[in-house]
Amino acid sequence: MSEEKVLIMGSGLPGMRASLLLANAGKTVYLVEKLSNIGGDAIKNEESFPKLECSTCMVAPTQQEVLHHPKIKTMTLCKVEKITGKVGKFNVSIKKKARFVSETDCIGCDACFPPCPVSISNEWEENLIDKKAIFVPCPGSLPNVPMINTEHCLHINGKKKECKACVEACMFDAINLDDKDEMIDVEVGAIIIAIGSETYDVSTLSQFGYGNNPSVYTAMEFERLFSSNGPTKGELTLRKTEKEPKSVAIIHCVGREEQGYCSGICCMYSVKHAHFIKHKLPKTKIYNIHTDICVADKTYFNFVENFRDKETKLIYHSSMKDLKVEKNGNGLSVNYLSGLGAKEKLDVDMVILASAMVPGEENKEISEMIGIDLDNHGFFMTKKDMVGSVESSKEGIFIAGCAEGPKDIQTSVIQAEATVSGVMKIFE
Amino acid sequence: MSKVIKIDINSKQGLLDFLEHLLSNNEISGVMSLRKINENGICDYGLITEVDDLKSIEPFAPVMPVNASHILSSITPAKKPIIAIIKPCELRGFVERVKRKQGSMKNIITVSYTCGGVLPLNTFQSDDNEKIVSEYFETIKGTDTPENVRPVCKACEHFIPMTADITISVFGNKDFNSKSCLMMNTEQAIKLSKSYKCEIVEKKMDDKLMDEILKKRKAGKEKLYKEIAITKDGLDEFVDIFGKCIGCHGCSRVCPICYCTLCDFESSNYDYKVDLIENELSQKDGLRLPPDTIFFQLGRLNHMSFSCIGCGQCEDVCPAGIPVSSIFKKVGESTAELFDYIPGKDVEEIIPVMMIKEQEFPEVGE
Amino acid sequence: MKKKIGVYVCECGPNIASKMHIDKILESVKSHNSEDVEIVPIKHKLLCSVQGKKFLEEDIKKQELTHLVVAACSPREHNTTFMNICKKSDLNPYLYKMINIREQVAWVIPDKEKATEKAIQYINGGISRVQYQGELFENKIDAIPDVLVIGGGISGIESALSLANEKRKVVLIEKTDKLGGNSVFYKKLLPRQGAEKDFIAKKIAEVTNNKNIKIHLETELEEILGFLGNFEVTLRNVNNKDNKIEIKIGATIVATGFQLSNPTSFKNVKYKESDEVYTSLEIEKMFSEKGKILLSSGSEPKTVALVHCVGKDEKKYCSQICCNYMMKIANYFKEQSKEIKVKEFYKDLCLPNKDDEKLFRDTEKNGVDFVRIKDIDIQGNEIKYTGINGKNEKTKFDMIVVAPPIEPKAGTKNLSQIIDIPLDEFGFFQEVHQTTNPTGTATDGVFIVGTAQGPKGISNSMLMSQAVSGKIKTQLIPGEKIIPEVKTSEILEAYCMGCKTCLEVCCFGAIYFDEIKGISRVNEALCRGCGNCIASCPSEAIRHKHFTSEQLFQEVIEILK
Amino acid sequence: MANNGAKISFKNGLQNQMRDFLKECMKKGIFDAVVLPVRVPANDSYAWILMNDISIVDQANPIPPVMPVQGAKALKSLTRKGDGILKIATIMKPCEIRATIELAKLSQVNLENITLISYDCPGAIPMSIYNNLSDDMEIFYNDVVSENNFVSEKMKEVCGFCVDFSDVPDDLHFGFTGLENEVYIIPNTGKGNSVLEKLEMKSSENLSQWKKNVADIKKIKSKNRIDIYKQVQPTVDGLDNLQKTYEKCIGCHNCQSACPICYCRQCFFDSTASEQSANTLIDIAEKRGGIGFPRDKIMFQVGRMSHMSLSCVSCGQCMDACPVNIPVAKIFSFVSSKTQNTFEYRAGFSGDEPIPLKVYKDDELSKIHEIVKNAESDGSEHE
Amino acid sequence: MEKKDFTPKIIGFLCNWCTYAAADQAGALKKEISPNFSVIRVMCSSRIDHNLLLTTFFNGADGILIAGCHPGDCHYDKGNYYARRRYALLKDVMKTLNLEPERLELSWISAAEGKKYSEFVNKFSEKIKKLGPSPINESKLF
Repeated sequence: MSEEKVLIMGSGLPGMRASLLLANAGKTVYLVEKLSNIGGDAIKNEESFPKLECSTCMVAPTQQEVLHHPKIKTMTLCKVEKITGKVGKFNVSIKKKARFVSETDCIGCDACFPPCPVSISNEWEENLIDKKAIFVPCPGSLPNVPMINTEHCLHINGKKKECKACVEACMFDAINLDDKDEMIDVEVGAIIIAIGSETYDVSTLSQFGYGNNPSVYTAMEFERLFSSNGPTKGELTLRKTEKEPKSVAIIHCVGREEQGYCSGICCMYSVKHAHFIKHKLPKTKIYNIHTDICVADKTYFNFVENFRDKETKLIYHSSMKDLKVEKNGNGLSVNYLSGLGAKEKLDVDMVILASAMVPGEENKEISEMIGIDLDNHGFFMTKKDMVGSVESSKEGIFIAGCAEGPKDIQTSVIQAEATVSGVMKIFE
Repeated sequence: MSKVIKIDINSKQGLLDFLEHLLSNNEISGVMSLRKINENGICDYGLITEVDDLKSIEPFAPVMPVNASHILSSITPAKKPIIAIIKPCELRGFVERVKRKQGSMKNIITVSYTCGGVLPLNTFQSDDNEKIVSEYFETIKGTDTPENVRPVCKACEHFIPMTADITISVFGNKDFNSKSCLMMNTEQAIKLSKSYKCEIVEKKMDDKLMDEILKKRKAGKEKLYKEIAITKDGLDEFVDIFGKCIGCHGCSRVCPICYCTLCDFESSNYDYKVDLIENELSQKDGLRLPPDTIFFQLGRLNHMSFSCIGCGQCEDVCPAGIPVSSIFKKVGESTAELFDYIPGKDVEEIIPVMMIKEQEFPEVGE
Repeated sequence: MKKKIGVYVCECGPNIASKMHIDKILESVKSHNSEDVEIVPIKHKLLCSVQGKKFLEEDIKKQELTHLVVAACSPREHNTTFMNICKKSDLNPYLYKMINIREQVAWVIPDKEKATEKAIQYINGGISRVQYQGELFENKIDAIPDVLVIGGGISGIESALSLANEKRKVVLIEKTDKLGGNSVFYKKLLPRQGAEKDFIAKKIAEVTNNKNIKIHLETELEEILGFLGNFEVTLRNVNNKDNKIEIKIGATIVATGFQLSNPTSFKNVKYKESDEVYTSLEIEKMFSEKGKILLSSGSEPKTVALVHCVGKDEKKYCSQICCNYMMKIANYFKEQSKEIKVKEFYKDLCLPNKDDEKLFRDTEKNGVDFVRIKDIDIQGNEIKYTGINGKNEKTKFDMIVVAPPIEPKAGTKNLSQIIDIPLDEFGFFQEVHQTTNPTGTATDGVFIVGTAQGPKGISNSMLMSQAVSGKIKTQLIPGEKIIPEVKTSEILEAYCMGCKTCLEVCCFGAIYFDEIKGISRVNEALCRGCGNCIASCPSEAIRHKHFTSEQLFQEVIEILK
Repeated sequence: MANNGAKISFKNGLQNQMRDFLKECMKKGIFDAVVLPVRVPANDSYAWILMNDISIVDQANPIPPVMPVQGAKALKSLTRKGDGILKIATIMKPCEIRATIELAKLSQVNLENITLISYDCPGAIPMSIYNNLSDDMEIFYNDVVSENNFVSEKMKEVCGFCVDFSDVPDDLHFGFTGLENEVYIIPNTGKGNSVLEKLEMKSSENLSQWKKNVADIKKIKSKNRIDIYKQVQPTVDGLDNLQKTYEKCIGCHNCQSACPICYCRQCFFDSTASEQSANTLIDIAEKRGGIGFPRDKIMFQVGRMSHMSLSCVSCGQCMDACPVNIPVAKIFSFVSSKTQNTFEYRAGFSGDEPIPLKVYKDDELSKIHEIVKNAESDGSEHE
Repeated sequence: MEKKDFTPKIIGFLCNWCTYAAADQAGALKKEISPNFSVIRVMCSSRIDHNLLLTTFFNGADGILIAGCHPGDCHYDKGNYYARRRYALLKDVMKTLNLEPERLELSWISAAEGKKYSEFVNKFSEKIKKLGPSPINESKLF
């Protein structure tokens, strides 16, 4: 039993779920995460639909369990470089990026942040806030150990070799600026790919004016903006003006036509966002501008209907290409074609774009490295012409969660557990 | 003969002065005594640790809101010395509890006094409390027991404390209101009094006087035992007396001897399956519900009567007005005699071992 | 025996050390020394460090501690760490208490004096509490790896197939006389359009021939008792109720599937007033049996209307698959003859899977018209509708196909009572947690899969089955025992009056009633140790093994001193 | 409450009429046994007797002047461990029936084979008074019944303001308020109906007149009730007043052991869990300068209120049992009226209403008025 | 009523999964928390019964806060709903007897709401400080 090992790529909910099931069954799990913290995108949400429950409460216990599990080797800042062999015996080489902070010695006291002279933008927080060159993505992120950004750290990038501010601030000698990347080779019997997805780059769609108008946000940006552990600690104020929006337009299906598929969850989180705003700023006018309302679960339909007209006005528009967001004085105006085909105009202070979920950058790279197929969208594909499968085109390699295609947490978790079934079969 | 502190003020003041001295000099950490809690004379037992508050004590008040032995159990073993002013029967109750490991003598200095008896709660707590109490104290300057005290008190022969460290003469003390004498009976007591500046004489109780009281009390006992019909442990008389018992078990809850957290008679052993009762019914033509009302009393007699110190608390709380304690005292004495055992006489004395065969007693239910 | 309590204060480097006077703390806790308690106060730079752990482990042994109090960071950080150390140095881990003086003292109380006081207060509380804590032990219990699957549809079959092997037998029961459920009627399967009728047939063959799967047709569940790893089940024949089978299994999978709701029950459909109004399933049957879709007259329809979302508003949920299969059906017609004019009436297109949109566009290319409507009314074979543009239209069709909502299979309610799993507001089985545990139920060891849990396609149903099999395979490993929660509730027999209050408030069915003794009992295999039952008991007849009233009282009272 | 009933006129007393009714039922085998109050041998009280011999029924008094043991307790001792084979009937005062219903919800009583019979209750005389002059009280009470006087001064105080003296979910009800030598036998349940059917009694009489009579009495009583509550409120307003009200309390817990609802085998407040170590007590005493005993006087009362006020039926047993005459029952009745109102619950009025603490509603904060308002405003941000 | 030297003693019963986590997060965010507030960790707010609350009051607590997961988020499914009822009942009794019900408080604070936690706790401590010492602690009668 104990000899049986599994590689799991991606530490989002599906990755963690699969890890725990397998580890509890006595398998050794290498949980590889490219970021410095685990938990995936779920922890970026204040609350998740449809039950609107606190995501941290939902995910944190799982994170803790994963980190404390003797059978799970959590490998943050890691990237799989090479995979050879076949089912039952894959040889995996993993590149571990230098963190420069010892995970065993650091106790997460944050003492090293203030002295660091460098400020850089925090992409985990959707660049809504700055962080130091030594940082954790957000308070409460796990493992609670900072990392150093090599290209901005003055000592490491050589701009100011003598700067050791963080080293001096640390009481545990946990920081080692000479830390080096290292290669780790492991041998596993099976592999689960759960690296999730990314979101459509809306700045490429000029019609929404994202980038030019600071009051246009992506859905992810909004999630962080709203989060009580986010950049504004939950204050709903617009960037630049720092005023609270009096009216908000939430635009669904951004990038759907371009991508050629519906992401399945945007309608839900867009209405959720409407509810968030309504709850924090009850006076705000909110509009959800949508095409098809896709509520593909038994409870989703009610979720939307309960907020319709009560908290937000759902407006159908008939043509995506005719939808434009333009500057209008200090605010914005949304122009669209109504169901009747009439030109309509809506003046708002804030626009949120429900951008499509798109395949991760590394998908291609990984698929080639392992030799498994992607579908024509660029998501990982499960066995050809096989209904209801989580196994990739190569035996012993499984796909779970949004790496396989857009889906909600629930379905991701189901897929993750399904991969576990496949993995266990291999070891039987 | 024992050392006696004499002070020329009335007994209460004398004691108070002594206590104030001890407390303010940290000879003791607190005083456990009856105290007034409002103007119309209502008293409770208090553990007092501030000198100023000592003023409120009523050490000799003829009332027993709770049998003090309960309280002593809860505050012992004490880490620092505490003086407890309690009645002779409460003291004996405490001794019985200590024997049962329900309390400890450690750091407890007991002060008791010759007791004229206790007034029933409702008598004492009545509106003309003041009048009643002053009459009481007037009476007990002599050797007569006041008429309105608890029935068992009239029949109590153990009005002289048995194991007190300090004894104060109250019953039969005509100088009660002018002088106070504190008899130091034990080394512990004498050690305490060392630092107390005062006149110390050798003295002992006035045996003649005490015998006289004892005689009267013996007579009182005869009288009481006549009043309550029970001449033998006959069941019919029992049923007559306990017929109105509502089974609230208040008597056992206030009893200083009943120390069980869960009384056997309240345990699941005695909740019967209905078929058992129905079958019982088929043999009798009527069955009392709940079934064990009287059985309980018999059981309790067997469990503890030999240790009954006759404080009368049970009788006072009985909502049905059953002369519980009189009966227990009577039965208790007869059982205790078998082992010539006087409950509460001495901590070292062992409790007479008793076998209980519940089968001996027929299932009750008239 | 004299208690010897180790009080270890972690300086956590500067985090704690710089915020309070550690030595003052160590001094003050000595006040607990008495003839039956000895306190061993010790400080350490960083207890969670490698050296720190080693030191603690050895010191517990060296000092022969009977109890341990560790004052450091939050128990959420390192409780497990120190419990493991206790185990290593054979001190029962439940005789230890962790005090949080970092997150909840050092970091939130700037004033050094106050912080010190606070820490002392907490630690005192811990010292008092730990003395009232008792040893607890894990008790392993045997578990049966075998599984019962209820329902012979595709979900049930997939569950059985993914679980059965030499070491794990599966019992599959089906109410009707054949396997396959609704799916046997589909000519083609979504999402891909390959002719996959044999896919189901293959599956059925596979399950029938699997020697590790025992199939009982025309069989239903009569009774099920027990918990994860140990269920006792009684099955009975549907036609002859006295014909019973009793089996022991470790887990149960509910895969009872769906049926289409009767379209006549919806206000805007006058179904069966014309013979030419069909439900999607009727068409599937016709197509897969006859290979053609014809009018009752036997002639081929010229114009066909496909109406989505019939009764969605009444049911208050979207059935998720209708849009897809209606396009599939549209393509059936087009295959049959390009001439047939097909119009699809829909309100919203629900295309949640990555391949769905493609199907939609292909279907459009295939010449099928899509009409977005606000409202629709089907009267015989005439359709009145209001378009999204607000215009009211009226057209006749040779044939009308409606997509009524998926609803739970008849008998679901009945089963839910037998197996004691609640139903949701729509009558589907209620999962224990929609997002993180969609296949689990309130009873550990009973799982729900496929459309029994809610509307979904074959693919997702099968994935759900595999998900459950993944859980079962990792939780019920053949030959291995299972270890239930240690910190559970327990009934104090002497005091329980059998009022069943605890039984009713327990969310996990972990309390059952002992009819003979007339008292409640805790099933430790199910108890999660929340303590709800304890608070529900007016007397102290239930206690939480690790959160007894005494323990909490001691902590509180000490802190209040 | 049924709208029709059977009417019977009688000559020598209602009690006789009720006894005859029961005997008839026993003869016809409708009941195998009955539970009735019988005067104890010393004649100074009543005891509940389970009897299967028709001849003894005559010794019983279906409407006794006192309530020594709350009837619910008697039934509990009989059926707590399940139902038997005998079909048993009992006649009890309405508050006893209500307590029984509460206990049934707590599985302390099993009503499977029990038929509950009640009547328009004139009240009960306090034990202490009855004990000493039982014979006079018997005569007095007989008159009360025959004159059907429902507002007699001599009764327990709780009876004086008992608005539910007739309104009770019994199987059969003897209604005689405002009637002369007549009584309605009213079937309120299927059980009740079948009894009358077996007796071939038609329950066709319209009850509106009787109901009106009851309503009139109710008016008087509810006025008393308001007055009493008005008078109780200040005596329990704040800790100081509470202490004053309970200063005589000696902690005997008779009120709890006499209470039909307090079904715990051992009250928490008598349990070791509630005990404190000697050191703790002494520390507290030193901190405050002194403490009094029993310490839990107030805590015990508040505790009981939070434990069982939702099920309190205001039968007044606690007050009867109190050796120091604290008006416990009035206070409890007052508090219960509030809590039961908060949870929209009436103790013992229907077997179907679940005990409030056994259930919950998802969104009830608003319903449990401002009590939890704070939680609402601070907490509901995510609801 | 308010005494200069009065430092109230407040007990907070926090559920392990939400509010206790929030308290930790407040620490991580270095939010200042009133030292008068003492945390007792329980697994679920539903563990808190009347006996526990009363014992806490009668042993000198000036205020009590019960805090757990938001309704619907309970780690044990439905626990906090029951907690809410029990709280409501005791609060009602205290209100009826005018035993300063404002000394007993219930709040839902999720694991992510460290900020809310610190604000709420400090606000509550202030309120209690204004209320002054609980009369129970002054009494020499028990």
